[in-house]
Amino acid sequence: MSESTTPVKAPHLFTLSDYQSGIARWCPGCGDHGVLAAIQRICTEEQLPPHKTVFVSGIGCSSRFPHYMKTYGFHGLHGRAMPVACGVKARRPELQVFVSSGDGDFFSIGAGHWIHGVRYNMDMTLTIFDNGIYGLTKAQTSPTSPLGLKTKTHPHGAILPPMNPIQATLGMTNLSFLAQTVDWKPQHLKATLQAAYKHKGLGIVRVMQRCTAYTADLHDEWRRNPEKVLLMKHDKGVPVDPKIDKAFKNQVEHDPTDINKARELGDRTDVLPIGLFYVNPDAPRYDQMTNAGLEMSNEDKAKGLNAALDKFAVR
Amino acid sequence: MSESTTPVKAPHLFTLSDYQSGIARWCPGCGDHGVLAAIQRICTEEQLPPHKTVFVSGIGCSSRFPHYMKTYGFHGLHGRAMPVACGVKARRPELQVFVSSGDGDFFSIGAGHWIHGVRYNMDMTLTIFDNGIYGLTKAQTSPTSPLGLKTKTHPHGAILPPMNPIQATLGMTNLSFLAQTVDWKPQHLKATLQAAYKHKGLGIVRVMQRCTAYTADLHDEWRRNPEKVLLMKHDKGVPVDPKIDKAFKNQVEHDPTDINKARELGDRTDVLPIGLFYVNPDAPRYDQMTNAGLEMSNEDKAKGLNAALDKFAVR
Amino acid sequence: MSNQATASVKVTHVEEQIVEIVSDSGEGAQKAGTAFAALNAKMGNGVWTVEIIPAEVKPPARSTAGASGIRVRFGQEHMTNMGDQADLVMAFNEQVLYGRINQEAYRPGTVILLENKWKDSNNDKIKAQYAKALVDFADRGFVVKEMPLEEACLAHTKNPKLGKNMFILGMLVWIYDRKLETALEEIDHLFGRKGETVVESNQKLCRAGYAYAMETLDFRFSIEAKARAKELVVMNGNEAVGLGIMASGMDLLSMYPITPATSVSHYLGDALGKVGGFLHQAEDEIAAVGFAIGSSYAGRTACTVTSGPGMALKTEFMGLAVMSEVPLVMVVVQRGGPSTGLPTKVEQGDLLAAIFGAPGDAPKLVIAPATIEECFTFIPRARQMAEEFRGLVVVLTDANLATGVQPFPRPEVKPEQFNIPFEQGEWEAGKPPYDWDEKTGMSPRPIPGQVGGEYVLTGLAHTNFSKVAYDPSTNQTSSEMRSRKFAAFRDNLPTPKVHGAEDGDLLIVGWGSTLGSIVEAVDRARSEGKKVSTLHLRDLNPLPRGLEDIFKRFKQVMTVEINYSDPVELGEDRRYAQLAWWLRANTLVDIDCWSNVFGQPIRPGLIYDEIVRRLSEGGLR
Amino acid sequence: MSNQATASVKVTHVEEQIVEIVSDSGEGAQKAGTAFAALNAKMGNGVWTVEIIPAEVKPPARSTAGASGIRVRFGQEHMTNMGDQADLVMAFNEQVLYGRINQEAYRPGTVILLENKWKDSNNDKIKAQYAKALVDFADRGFVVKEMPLEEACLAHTKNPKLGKNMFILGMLVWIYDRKLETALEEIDHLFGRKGETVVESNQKLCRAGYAYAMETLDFRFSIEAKARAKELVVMNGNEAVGLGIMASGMDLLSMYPITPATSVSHYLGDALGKVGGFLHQAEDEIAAVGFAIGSSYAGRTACTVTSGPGMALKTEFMGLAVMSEVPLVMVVVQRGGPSTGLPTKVEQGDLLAAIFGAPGDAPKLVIAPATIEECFTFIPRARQMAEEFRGLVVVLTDANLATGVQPFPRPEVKPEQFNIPFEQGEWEAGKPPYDWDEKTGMSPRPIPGQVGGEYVLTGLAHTNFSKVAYDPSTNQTSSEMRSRKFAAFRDNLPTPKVHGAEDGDLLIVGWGSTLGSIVEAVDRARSEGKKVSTLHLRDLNPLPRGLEDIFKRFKQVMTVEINYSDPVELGEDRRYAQLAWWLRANTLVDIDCWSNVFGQPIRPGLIYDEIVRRLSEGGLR
Ligand SMILES: Cc1ncc(C[n+]2csc(CCOP(=O)(O)OP(=O)(O)O)c2C)c(N)n1
Ligand SMILES: Cc1ncc(C[n+]2csc(CCOP(=O)(O)OP(=O)(O)O)c2C)c(N)n1
Ligand code: SF4
Ligand code: SF4
Ligand SMILES: [Mg+2]
Ligand SMILES: [Mg+2]
Repeated sequence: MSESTTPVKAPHLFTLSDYQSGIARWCPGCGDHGVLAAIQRICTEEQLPPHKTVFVSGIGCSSRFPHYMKTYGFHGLHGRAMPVACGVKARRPELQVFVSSGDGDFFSIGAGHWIHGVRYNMDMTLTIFDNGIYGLTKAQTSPTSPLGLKTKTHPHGAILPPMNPIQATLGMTNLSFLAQTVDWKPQHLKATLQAAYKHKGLGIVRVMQRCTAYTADLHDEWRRNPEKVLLMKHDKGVPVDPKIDKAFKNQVEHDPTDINKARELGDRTDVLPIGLFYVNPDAPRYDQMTNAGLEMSNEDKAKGLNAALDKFAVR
Repeated sequence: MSESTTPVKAPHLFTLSDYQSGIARWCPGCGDHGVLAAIQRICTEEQLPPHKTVFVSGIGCSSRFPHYMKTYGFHGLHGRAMPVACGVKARRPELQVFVSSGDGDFFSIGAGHWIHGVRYNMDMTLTIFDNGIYGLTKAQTSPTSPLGLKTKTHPHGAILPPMNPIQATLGMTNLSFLAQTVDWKPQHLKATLQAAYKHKGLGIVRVMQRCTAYTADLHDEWRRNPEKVLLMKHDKGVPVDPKIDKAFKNQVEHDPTDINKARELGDRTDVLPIGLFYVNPDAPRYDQMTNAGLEMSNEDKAKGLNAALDKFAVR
Repeated sequence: MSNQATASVKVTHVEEQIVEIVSDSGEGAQKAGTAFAALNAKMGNGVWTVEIIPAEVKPPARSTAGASGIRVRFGQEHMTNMGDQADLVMAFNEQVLYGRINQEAYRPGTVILLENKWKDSNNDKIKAQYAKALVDFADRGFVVKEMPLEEACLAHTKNPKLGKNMFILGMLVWIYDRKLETALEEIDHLFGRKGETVVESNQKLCRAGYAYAMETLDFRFSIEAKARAKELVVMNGNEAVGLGIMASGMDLLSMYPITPATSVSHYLGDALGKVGGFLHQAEDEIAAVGFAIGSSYAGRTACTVTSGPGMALKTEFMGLAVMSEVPLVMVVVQRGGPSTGLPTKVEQGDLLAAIFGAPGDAPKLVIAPATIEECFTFIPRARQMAEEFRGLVVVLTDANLATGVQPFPRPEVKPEQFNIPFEQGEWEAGKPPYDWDEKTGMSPRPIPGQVGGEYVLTGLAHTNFSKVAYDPSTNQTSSEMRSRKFAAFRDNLPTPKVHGAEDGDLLIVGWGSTLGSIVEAVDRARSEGKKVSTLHLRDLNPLPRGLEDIFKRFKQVMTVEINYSDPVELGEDRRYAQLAWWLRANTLVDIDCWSNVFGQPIRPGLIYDEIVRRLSEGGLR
Repeated sequence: MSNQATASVKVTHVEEQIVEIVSDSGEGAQKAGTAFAALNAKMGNGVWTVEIIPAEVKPPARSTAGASGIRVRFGQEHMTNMGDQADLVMAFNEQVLYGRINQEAYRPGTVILLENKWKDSNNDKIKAQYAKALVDFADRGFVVKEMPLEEACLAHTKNPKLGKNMFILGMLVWIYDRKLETALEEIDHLFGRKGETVVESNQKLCRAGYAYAMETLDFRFSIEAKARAKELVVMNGNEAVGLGIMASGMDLLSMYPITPATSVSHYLGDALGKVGGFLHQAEDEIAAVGFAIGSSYAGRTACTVTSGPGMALKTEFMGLAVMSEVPLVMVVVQRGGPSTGLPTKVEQGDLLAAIFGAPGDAPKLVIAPATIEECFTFIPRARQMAEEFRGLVVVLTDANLATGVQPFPRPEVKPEQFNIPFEQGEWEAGKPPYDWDEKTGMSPRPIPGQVGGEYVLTGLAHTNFSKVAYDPSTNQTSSEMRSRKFAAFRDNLPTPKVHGAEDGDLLIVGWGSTLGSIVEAVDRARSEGKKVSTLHLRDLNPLPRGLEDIFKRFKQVMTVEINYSDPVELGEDRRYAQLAWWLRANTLVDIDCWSNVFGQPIRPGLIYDEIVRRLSEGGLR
């Protein structure tokens, strides 16, 4: 056949710069820079076509993320990244969708979409930038602000126990992938985000992120004392580069398909567990339901509409 | 002292009719009637002064609840019972607050306030009427509609796995009391609601409630086969009348302070566990924080304001 | 066809009739009425049907607030509204009639065929109620005929409670000399899905009712029917909106249930799949509109359907759609407000909230269908507007249109209408994502998947490259571009035609579902020589050009609306009805209004009375 | 006081000055400016301060969009706005000046004292930028004086980056011949909390700056100060709102953070406790307003503070507050819109959304303070209105008032103002919870805890007993009652006074933060004999009576607003500014508008220019 004679066009190779858009306007030292670098590297490795990739976010420092990607982007409303992202994916299954959201954006005003987004389990990658503070609006209490943290709305210290979003997510129905990592371990950060990307379903990654402007020392304990970070390891988990494995003094073997174990780990406050808490590749995916009928021809649609009208016809 | 000579006025005894307001306009056979009867009995037993009792709700059949109580009531907006109730309690600690909400009202549109309401843990009693359907709007899918349930919005059957609100709640930070019961076991229903009322903190009760109009046979399995209902029993749990204890063929001893056990029970779908899943009387209560300053005198307030103005004074 | 009437039967020729069937909820009145309406439409008569729905799912039996049923207005001509007082009522108990009496549904002379089993009730209270009502009805001038309806059914069914609706249908078929065969076909259509036994037993009851009426009644009516030129479809406004969505090519409806909008999704829950679409029931209204906007952004323009309280929740996203120029169709089926208000009742109270609802300058196109047919046709139009003008189109219908049933010519269907203007070719290099035409503000949009079109949509003030604006002038320019689209849209907006003379003493201006009633009232007044005309607006924002000129040709201009306005006595303090405000601001003409919030469609008779009052001595301001 | 100037110093007498300190963010410019402003206020001068805030937390250094700093306008008279172009600028780099130049902050002749370390930068790009800017500044007519500011600081501190702001302050003290002692006291006030060492090192730098200026500068200004009659307080509008809440007796602020409203809660997070109140940061705006309404219902009238996007989310609850007549004060600090818009910039774009935002007829009282002092006084007033008229009061301020700083007479504090009208006695037997006065629509409300007052508040249409309405007329009646409160409110609303003559060629109508600029421009034009006056509206819904009469006495009426309107060229298609729409609808007077959405306070000079244009030949329409 004539098609076979057409020379196969070499696939276009996307380079890092194909994903980079301008200079990120986050504060110097902000953890968001590291996540951006990791995601841009993942895009390059995975050769994601920029025109088929969409970054969706809410409002916050971290939600500026799409502006620094040279892909399609949707920098929407505070707390509403999930519904928009789900809508993008609903009828365009071929688009790769990433969501960026902050702890305020996601756990506070966006909390209703959190629990429902988990249940929808649409195939996309969700990064939650948790700096324990409202960054963009200049330091108000967030749901994950530790008890006693002095913020602008609680100058005498936050008064409610901080939310444990890992445990909350582990309780939600139809969870399919939940991991945690930190912005200051670039290898683990990238490996975790990449595993979430590769997961078919909603890959959720909570990144403990430094806000140098307002919560600079929030993560000091974990950063200074390697014992305080607990690396969760498993064949089915986030792959850890053997070269840096030793840097993690405190490790645990954790089968991420074991929800009870995951919940026990999720309750731990003595250490910060990082890696994959839970995965369920078989969780039903709503995107496979919402794309129903995409292949229907206009002729069949016309037939369908006529049949529908028949039911109302005065014969 | 002269006070001692004043005859002690016998406390006014409130009777059932002091809490009854008109005929409830729910469908005949609707499970809501039973909950109403239980709560009116509790009010009588506990001698709650009607003028110091406030029933707050959202919108839905079950949210009509306040209209049938001869107390103060607030029948507000769909999904927003929790914020309003918290506001009522915030500066009026002496008021007894009850919240009524449906599965759509609470788990769908109200989901954000669910997770935050649990965290606030204000001292009130929350009843969630779960009939697995949107009743008032005439049979659309709710988050707890079972897979395949034919509803008006999903005439071919609900397509997402039903939410497990018990497990979700067990994951939420600062949970202090979570129980489950059914509308067709009046003794257990009342005992559970009464335990929630007595609990100091947010007493959450999910009532599996029959909607005779739209999901009449949803609970048939549990109602017909006593083996399918698992009674959770414990000293610290919901007290079960020994007279009806035997009616529950399937029982388990469950210490409600054991969160891990609670979560294992919460995952069970082979049976319907009823009773107290979890209790933590020590969870911090936001109402004890929001009532700060109530006792301050006007003079002290004036002093406080003057001191505040001093800071801006051009001396 | 059994047309033989007994000798003593008096046959009256009428041009139209208003029939009601009223019952407790769950007695099947609506089914019977729907079948009767369809039957009339098939015979070539004009029909308007409207459901009588109580506020609760199952209100207490025999209660004023529990009236459930249907009104069918039918006649020789095209019917455009529910009319005034009923001519004939079939009632299953006397108490529900009070619900209708409160709404002034009957007049002296209205004939009521009333179930009489209550007179022998074991319950003394019921017995007394019934007796008292009979006296009262007589006082009110109603012509009551007591009939043992359930008893009569008992011969034909074990459960007359359930079957009597078809018995009633049969009676109506005889009374109005309709084709029994066609009625039986309708029953087949209605119950077909439930199997043959059900169909047959219902047909049997219908035949029995027909025979019973023939035996017992001494009156009958004849109504002419015009041969119908075109093939018709008959449906309510929400079904029409649903079919309009299907016909528009939009393949996603993202919604959250709310009365009276929900039935659009009830219909589409099944039907949308037939044209390859998907219905998303979101967790709340905010998520519903966000989901729709996401899909629109990704090139599949979507629709969301809601009512007032839902629109309130969508306000923030409405602003985003305008700011970021994402096409979106939002249908608002208006109900009584403010707040939860009157969820099942009609109001036209959301006009100004739709126009001004979002903070900042957020110009959106607002249109309002006035007939059931327009409920259908305005949706494809709205989609096209949303895409061409790259923004939000709000379509305002109301509970009156939502539940009103009317036949209209069957729309043509062409495969091309399902084309999705879904460009996936390369985006021109260097062309900005907002390549605003300076004059019209219009611009094509890049769609994810287009190479070279990559941009980041944002709700922040932005340049034509969608970059966050840091300098003062960008916001001014981009605001101007969004506003310019309005003037451009107006360019193609014809000035609406006045119904009646081009000048006169009084011009009534209406919008939305009141069209039929207003025209009927105006025509009646005009036939009596009154110099009244009417103008109906479908485009509310922007308004069409040329209105001021029209208004100036009339001595008085007055809107008729179903929303709140203060009584005239308040003088300077008076708050106007919503369209009146908007027209005053736009034209500076002293436009009066006549409106109410009874939650009822405004009847033609009341409008007529108001016209007479306005045009009488002293009525002129 | 060291008043000795060197022989060569030229001292100019001025009536007022506009000084800016501009830097990268984090260089302390705002601290220096605040201290300088306070110092002026103390000396009896009029002062207006406004912060220059970049959009990001830490924008890139030396960038146009990164300009951070402060403007201080001060002079002999009371200062009401930020004025036009600056007289003197202290700048830490030349690039940030471009951010200000884009906003037309400078004029030919503006003196710029510029840090000159950049000219020897190791970075060639910086060096070149600096050189190029110097040439450009000269072209623009700025008078640039390069100075080695950081170097000069080095002698007095190890970290001049952090200390130079106080050095600058010292220089300003010398330049304007202010009291050095008072400046040092201010530093004590500013840094006192941080300990003596910090205070002393800052005072040292201030002294050094003073000495340095004396040594190096050859110009100086003198400004008279009037003795002040009353004790003053000086603060920005958001602090004034915060203090207003404290003073109002409302003891709950329920909010969700949003720029530019958040700083109200920053202030109250600490301060509200001092008057026994509590600040609730909710999970979102909907919960924030719901919480406030719950508290209000329970007798503790609460306040919520937000900005446009937050108001959008609160729309549904706003409708409930109106419908159920719950007192509620909602402060909206307006920012640039629509959507996320310009979060840190000023706009008056939420007026119509506030008036019409909620579906159905939801009349709410809308007021707008025009000065910092009114930001304070309007809150107790709003509370009183909310309780008396039992409903929602929206207070519209904006980003200009929020960050503008101005002294005003210290308010008096009385213990009685904290009385909570919190009735816990028995409710009169049989009295309905909505005991509407037929004429005024007003009614007292039962509060949980009152024996006999038990009722169930509902957002459904309801009777005076708060029972769900099933009959048509209840909704009409209750809507009427809610509307009547408006007319009753108007009874006590004085017609506002015209500033200037009572008639003339042009009347400018304004609202909110533009008062100072408008009055200044009008006074200037009037002093030149122009027949222009101005009317400032504080009550926006309802409007006061008598406006039409006022408007008719002027040949032209025009609003000046900071929101979007189409240019005049659009003719018939033109969309008006928000107050203009509203006044047109209310008065039918052909009211023009002049507005923009540059995100900047409108400067008096531009208004003056527009007055001149309007009154020149051809300018009259
Ligand atoms: C409806 C609405 N409410 C509030 C805001 C103001 N706002 C912007 S970002 C933000 C919180 C940011 O915190 P987080 O989500 O943790 O993101 P971060 O800046 O820390 O990355 C808030 C409250 C808004 N833009 N819109
Ligand atoms: C903002 C808003 N959205 C939607 C509705 C319509 N609505 C009323 S009740 C309801 C759901 C009721 O279901 P549920 O909460 O389960 O209560 P039930 O009637 O089953 O007791 C909905 C969607 C509304 N009143 N307000
Ligand atoms: S404020 Fe914090 S989160 Fe935001 S950019 Fe700066 S460091 Fe990052
Ligand atoms: S519809 Fe269902 S939930 Fe509602 S009143 Fe009837 S039975 Fe109860
Ligand atoms: Mg954060
Ligand atoms: Mg339900």
